[in-house]
Amino acid sequence: MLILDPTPIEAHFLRMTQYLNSADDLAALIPDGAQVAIAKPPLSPTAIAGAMIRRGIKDIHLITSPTQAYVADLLIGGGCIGLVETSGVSLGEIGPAPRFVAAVKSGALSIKDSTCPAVYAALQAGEKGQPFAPLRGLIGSEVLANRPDYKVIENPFEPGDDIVLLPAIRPDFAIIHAAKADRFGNVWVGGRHELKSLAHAAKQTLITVEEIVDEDLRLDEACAPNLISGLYVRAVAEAKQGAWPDAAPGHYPFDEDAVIAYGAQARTEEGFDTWLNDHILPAVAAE
Amino acid sequence: MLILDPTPIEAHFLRMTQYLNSADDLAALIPDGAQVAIAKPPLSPTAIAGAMIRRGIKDIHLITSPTQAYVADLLIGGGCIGLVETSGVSLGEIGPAPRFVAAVKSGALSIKDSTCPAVYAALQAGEKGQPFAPLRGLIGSEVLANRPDYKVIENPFEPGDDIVLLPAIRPDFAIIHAAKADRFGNVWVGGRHELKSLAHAAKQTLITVEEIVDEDLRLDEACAPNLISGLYVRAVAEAKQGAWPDAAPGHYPFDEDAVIAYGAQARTEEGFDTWLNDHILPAVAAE
Amino acid sequence: MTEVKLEERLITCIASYLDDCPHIAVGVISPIPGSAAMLAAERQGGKVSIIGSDHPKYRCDGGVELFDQAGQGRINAFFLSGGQIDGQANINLHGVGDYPEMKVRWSGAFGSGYLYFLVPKVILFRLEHSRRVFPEKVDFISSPGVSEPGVHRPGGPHALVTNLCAFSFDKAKGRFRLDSLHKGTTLEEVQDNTGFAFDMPEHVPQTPEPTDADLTLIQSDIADAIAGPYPKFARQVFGKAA
Amino acid sequence: MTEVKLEERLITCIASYLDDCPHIAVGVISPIPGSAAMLAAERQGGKVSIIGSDHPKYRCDGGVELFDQAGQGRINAFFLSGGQIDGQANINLHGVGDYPEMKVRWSGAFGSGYLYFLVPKVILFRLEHSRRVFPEKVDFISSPGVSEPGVHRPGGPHALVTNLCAFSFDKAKGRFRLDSLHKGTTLEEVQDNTGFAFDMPEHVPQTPEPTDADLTLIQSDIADAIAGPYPKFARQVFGKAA
Repeated sequence: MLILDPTPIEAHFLRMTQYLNSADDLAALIPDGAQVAIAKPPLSPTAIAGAMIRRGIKDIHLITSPTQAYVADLLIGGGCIGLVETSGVSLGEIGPAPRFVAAVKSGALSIKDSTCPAVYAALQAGEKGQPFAPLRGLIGSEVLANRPDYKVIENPFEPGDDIVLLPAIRPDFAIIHAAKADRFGNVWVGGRHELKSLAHAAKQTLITVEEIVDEDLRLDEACAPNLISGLYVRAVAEAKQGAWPDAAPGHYPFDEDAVIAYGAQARTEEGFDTWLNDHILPAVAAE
Repeated sequence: MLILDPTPIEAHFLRMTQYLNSADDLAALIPDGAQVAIAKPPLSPTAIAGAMIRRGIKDIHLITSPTQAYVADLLIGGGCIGLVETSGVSLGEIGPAPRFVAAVKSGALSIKDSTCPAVYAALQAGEKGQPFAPLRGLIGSEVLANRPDYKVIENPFEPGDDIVLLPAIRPDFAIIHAAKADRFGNVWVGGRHELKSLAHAAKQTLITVEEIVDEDLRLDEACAPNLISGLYVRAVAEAKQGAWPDAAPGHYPFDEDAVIAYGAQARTEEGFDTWLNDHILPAVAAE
Repeated sequence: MTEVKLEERLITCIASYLDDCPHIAVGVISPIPGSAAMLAAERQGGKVSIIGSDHPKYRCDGGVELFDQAGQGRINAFFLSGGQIDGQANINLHGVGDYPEMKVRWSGAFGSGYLYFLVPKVILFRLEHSRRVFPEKVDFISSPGVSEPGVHRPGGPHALVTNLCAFSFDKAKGRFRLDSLHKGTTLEEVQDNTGFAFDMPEHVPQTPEPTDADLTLIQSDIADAIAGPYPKFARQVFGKAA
Repeated sequence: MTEVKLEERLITCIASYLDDCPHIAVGVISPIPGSAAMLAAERQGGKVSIIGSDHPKYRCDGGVELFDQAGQGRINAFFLSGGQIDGQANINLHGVGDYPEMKVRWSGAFGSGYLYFLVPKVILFRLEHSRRVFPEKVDFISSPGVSEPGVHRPGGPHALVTNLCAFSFDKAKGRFRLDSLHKGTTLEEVQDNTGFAFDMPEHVPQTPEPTDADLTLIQSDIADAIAGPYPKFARQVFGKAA
């Protein structure tokens, strides 16, 4: 019963994981202008994104690991995002991400385009605390030509062989939705190993879960290898349906109809506002 | 019942995982002079190492990920190793690794000294198929001064900031012992994530397991996120007690007494030969 | 025997470019290439990985593994598409007009900026064969079809399959070559709807129709298998429930 | 009250250098530093990670996580030792004589070539205080105590605790300063057995003896906890079974 079962007061003193009441309490920790990273579906952090919109957070530098769909579009439409760094934003089979497309075209949203393994590699460099990561590919693309922050060097191990170096990404915040957390800050992510890297790379991680369980997940041999340790997690809140309309495997499937409806409605700003009024803003009243 | 349940003949045709009868059959696949990587205990690949000695394999370039104990000492004493690339070889609390120490001192064994995170980072670069990995630290050490294959460059993102680049490691073979495999080439490694990186970085992986199970481990949600996929595994053989005297968690603990006895006996070449006669060479006769 | 569906024709056509590919990877919104990969794997034996699939047999070990495998040389074939694809096999997944505030903006590069360089056989696939989609030059090179000598590029374009025809790509020349016309397509139709110049044999053959054995496989095992990762497609094309 | 054991004295002495360290990492063969880390964590709250431990509360998430955490700045303190440690806090884990065919060969650097650079408070610990162990200059710099300006080095030596005394390390000067003498040790004894020059205050105090509260903690909770990762030590020093 040593150090790893801290009382809530000790945990707070230590800057260990805080347990908050809602996604809104989590969103309240994010200042305007912060660098915020989110992963692709399933398990998109929809509840926190909604809370960010309700709070009116501005000028976020959004990083998608490595792509995104509904949640990125929602945050963009909701006016939270100044810059998006992404390998792709779309609603998948359903079609384009309407607020993303509109905001890029109008110039309201700055964009740093990338490619999936580059985002992963840069986050993994952040996870390792190294300043950069090398990556094959990209040379000759206009993606690279538009990323002055990516450098091309001659591979020091092979003369004449050019290679791209990506600066490490260490987001101010990773925001994640997961199936379950325990009371010691540990969050189970199953086979989504990249969610661990995201939390490790980020300075702070804020997490909503479908469920907070009483047992220590580190003691459950099936869960133990696939946890984001409490050491990385600043705060957790329960948020049932917190990934909706994206899936939370084991809890609920992708709500295709909802995203089809969103995709149609959000083609106009007015339609998007109606969506916000119907699905995002009421959560405040519900508290 | 599609492609992923191949018959044995299809599996062979595909160069997918072969199921062999013994560690000796696995060792027979390793040619003299190959680069062979092994991980630190627990789950050291003792059975395969013994088979390598019985086969009289020579001039192996051994890479320890990142350190080793009994098994590396055994392979060195057994005459299999020409060069060892390691962050450390010792019997831990029990004392020095006697054949390693003797072989380095005599010059019979070439050595590339490194430091644990450098070995991990170089294997992870191999896993990613990138030519090198940057790593903080090392500058000013004589470890670095004796590794001409490590390069120091100026960080292209920060003038005046020197950093080490490590060439990627892609061993010819990873040899691994694990608790269980299924019949589709999948091997469960639990929380030993670095064993996955090792298999991914290696060109071929040879694995002994305590047990081959009938169910498809990919269908077991508790195991699925922690498998070395059959795609990486050239061949598997069952070898009960295959890590002894190192531990196989869940099967048997570290046999401290055996390693104490080894540490004492292997101080002389004669004592080591007796150890081989008592513990390693008989396995041939037993077949 | 019922009439062969276009989807079935495309599946066998794509599969014909996937010989000797023990590991084929597929993006999640590519049901026709996905079915072709499964058909090729069924014929030859082999493994199919589908990005984002949660099906235990097709899924990857997290988001990163597939890219790492491409870097390791462990993926033999992959599929890409493009809002525009030009005669040098440059692909554009970003949009039309001047970057970044483009007149039309698409999703972005996804994995193409890497996989197009690393995977030996990349099959380009597009169901709209038009001059809009196949211009002489793309507006934005999301990923180039060919690279300067010295650029590390074990991979690249291998073929382009459309609703009208199939091309292979000659990496040395940096040009497409028309391999075959799908049943019902004329050479003129292809020429009229293609904005770039391409090579062709003196006589352009018809794309081989699926064999009965292929059709049986597609309509049974593959339709079943595809219903997991691509329920909508399986429903619409094969009438299969997930 | 029974007599204070040397181990208990060393545990509290080391813990006194671990203020404001919410995350302390320990190598697997370091039971005294491990106990000190647990004591410090128990006093302040905090987490202890033990390399190679399979105890669910102390283990790391695979072999790599702890090094990554050091790179991220998430480890506040770590412990190192050396076959030789010199006055500039250079450590030698490789051997005596000319590299590589050394007269005496030790294990190798383990994680020191990285952690000594990245972890802010590295406590050096050695139970043999002798001129052989503490020479003026090490035979081989496995990891240097100080770095040139411009070298990225957020971490480095913080203190050196031996069976005789405790030093802190002044990074600016690159020199040790004698902080305290353990009970029963004289200044002459330290000077006679130290091969390098060091600073000291005018009056060198005695290392504070463990308080009753510390001893109670060490002999109960910590002895229980240490029996997991360090069964041999717990058995020998506290008579505890794992």
